[in-house]
Amino acid sequence: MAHVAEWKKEEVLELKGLIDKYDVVGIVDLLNIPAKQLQEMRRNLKDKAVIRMSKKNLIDLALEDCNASKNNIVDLSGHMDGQVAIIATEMNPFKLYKILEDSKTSAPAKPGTIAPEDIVVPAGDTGFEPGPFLGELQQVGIPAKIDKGKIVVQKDTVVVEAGEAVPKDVAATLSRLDINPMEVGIDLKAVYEDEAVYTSDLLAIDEEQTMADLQGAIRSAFNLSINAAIPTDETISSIITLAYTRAINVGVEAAILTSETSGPIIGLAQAKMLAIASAVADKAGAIDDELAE
Amino acid sequence: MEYIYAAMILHSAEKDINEENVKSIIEAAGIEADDARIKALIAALEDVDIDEAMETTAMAAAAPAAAAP
Amino acid sequence: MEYIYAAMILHSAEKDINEENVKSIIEAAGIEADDARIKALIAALEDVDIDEAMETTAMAAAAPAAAAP
Amino acid sequence: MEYIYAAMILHSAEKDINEENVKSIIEAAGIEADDARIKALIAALEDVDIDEAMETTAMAAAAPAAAAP
Amino acid sequence: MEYIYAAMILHSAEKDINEENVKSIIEAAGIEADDARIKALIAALEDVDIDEAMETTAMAAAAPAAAAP
Amino acid sequence: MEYIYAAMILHSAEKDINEENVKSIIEAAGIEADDARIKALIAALEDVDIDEAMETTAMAAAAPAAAAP
Amino acid sequence: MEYIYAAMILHSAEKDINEENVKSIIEAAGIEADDARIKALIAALEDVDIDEAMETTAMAAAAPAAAAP
Repeated sequence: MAHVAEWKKEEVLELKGLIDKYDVVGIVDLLNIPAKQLQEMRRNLKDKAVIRMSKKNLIDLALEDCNASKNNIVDLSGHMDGQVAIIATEMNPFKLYKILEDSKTSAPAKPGTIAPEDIVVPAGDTGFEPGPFLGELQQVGIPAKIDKGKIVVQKDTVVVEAGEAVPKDVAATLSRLDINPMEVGIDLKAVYEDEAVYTSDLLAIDEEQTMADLQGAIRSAFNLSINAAIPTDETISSIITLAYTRAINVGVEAAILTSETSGPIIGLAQAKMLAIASAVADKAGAIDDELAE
Repeated sequence: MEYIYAAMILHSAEKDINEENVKSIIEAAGIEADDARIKALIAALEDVDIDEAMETTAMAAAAPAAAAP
Repeated sequence: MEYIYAAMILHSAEKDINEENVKSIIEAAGIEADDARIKALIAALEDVDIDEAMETTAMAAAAPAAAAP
Repeated sequence: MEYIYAAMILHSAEKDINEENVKSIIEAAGIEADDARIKALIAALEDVDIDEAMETTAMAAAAPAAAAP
Repeated sequence: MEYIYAAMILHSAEKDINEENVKSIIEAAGIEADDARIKALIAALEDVDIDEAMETTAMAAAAPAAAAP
Repeated sequence: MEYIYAAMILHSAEKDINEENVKSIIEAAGIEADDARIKALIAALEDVDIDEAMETTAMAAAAPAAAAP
Repeated sequence: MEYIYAAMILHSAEKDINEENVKSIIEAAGIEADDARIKALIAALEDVDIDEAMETTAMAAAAPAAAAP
């Protein structure tokens, strides 16, 4: 670090200290986050995670220094993007990701900001009375017309493509439409823990999938227990029910009269007779008066 | 409904559902057979898929083990 | 189900449901009668109120078109 | 139902459902076996595909006391 | 399901559902009895009201297709 | 249900479902293993196609005819 | 699904569902534990209620053939 200024050396040392202190270290992008909001989030994460902004090259140096004790942590350096900061915590990385995602908010697009993904104006009623706003919409390429006394967007329209800067007039229009396409928050890019780096795509938990997996596991366990007749407290009733049902079914299908099957068998015989009667009911004389009513 | 039951016996035993057979059953039950009715029933059943008809309403069969004490 | 149907014919016609009558019907249908099954049928039906069993059926049948798809 | 259960045991274990086997089970349960009923049971089951019958919801027949008003 | 059916026979005949009785039935069916399975069954049945479980059959049968996804 | 889930883990991982393996899992979960239940589990699963048993909706038999096609 | 099954064992036995316990079970099954998957599962289960999953599943289990493939 011969050519490195003294303050930078100190900064690297501080970063290194932070990285050494915590088991879980992540790289975040402070997505367009206003200072006030960042402060608030820091307060919310207090006791759980520390966020420290710095320059990419200094973080790189700190990661290199730490690689001896935290094997593979240098792999984090490939995930630095945007307004970079380090986050350090003892939290489960998946939980950390979830907390940060849940705290993201949406914000209006400022002129000149880069669209993170396509910005779409959806088709439908804008709520605006006919007026100059119609021209404004058309000006920025949104097909609109008057319908039932309202300005209506005719079809879903991409006004800014992902990666493009938001033009000033579009930003104004979006704001009037109350469309807030920008995500504001702490974007966790990658996390290091115990020699492994988890990227955001791995960190996202699909709760619906988890629920579905649980239900699948529970269903399979019940099915297995019942079908293989392995009694458990939870399934013994169902096993009895199944055995009884099957026995009754066989009894009824084979017309084996017992105290429990006679009723259903007679019922079934009569129902079948009535079914045939109704199938021939429109033929004159085919059924007797008693049935014809 | 005796006539229909008679037809069902024949169907169940995979016998021919014809006038003679239905009449035999009816008479064996000690009932005076009504030839016209038998003819009409046989004619009507010619257009009916008995198995299908029985199944469709088998559910309506919806009877009683539950109801029975 | 032939034996049941035979019993139902007798019941419908208000005839006695006994071994002899059931057997006559079964044989009239050209089926070889199985005495054990007939005996079992008669014995089982002794404890059953057929009219009641039929009524509960009728009710249930009338009920749940709702249950049907 | 004991006789039906006995048949179900034999079916489950892929044993032959015959008079002797059913009788053994019934007697092992401490029940006096009724030969005629056993004969009737065997005869009745001969016409039936037990696996299919098990899953065929004859219970629909037993069903909707619940559904009925 | 053999073991369950064996228990059901005993229940039906109002006999004691114990290891010895279940084992007798299983062996009468020509099945090699597995003591562990019998013990497990008896233990599980101790906490269950069999009659109640049987009654739920009727209910389950009435359970609507609507419950399916 | 712990024992069932233990068997499912082994099945899922294509490991042998034997007493030793089930016991290891049960104990790793901090549960005191009941050897008899494990034996019963293993015995019951020997006759079963586990994949099929897991997938077959056990209560299907109890379902209404209405649901059947 | 091994990880889910492991969680269900712990839930069934009213043990704590944490990384250490899940890992013990997985390793006891002779499976190489994937720490990331365990961590992901634990984090996911903080927001997903197993009891709720059991309740919603119980219904499906009681539901009909229609649900089965």
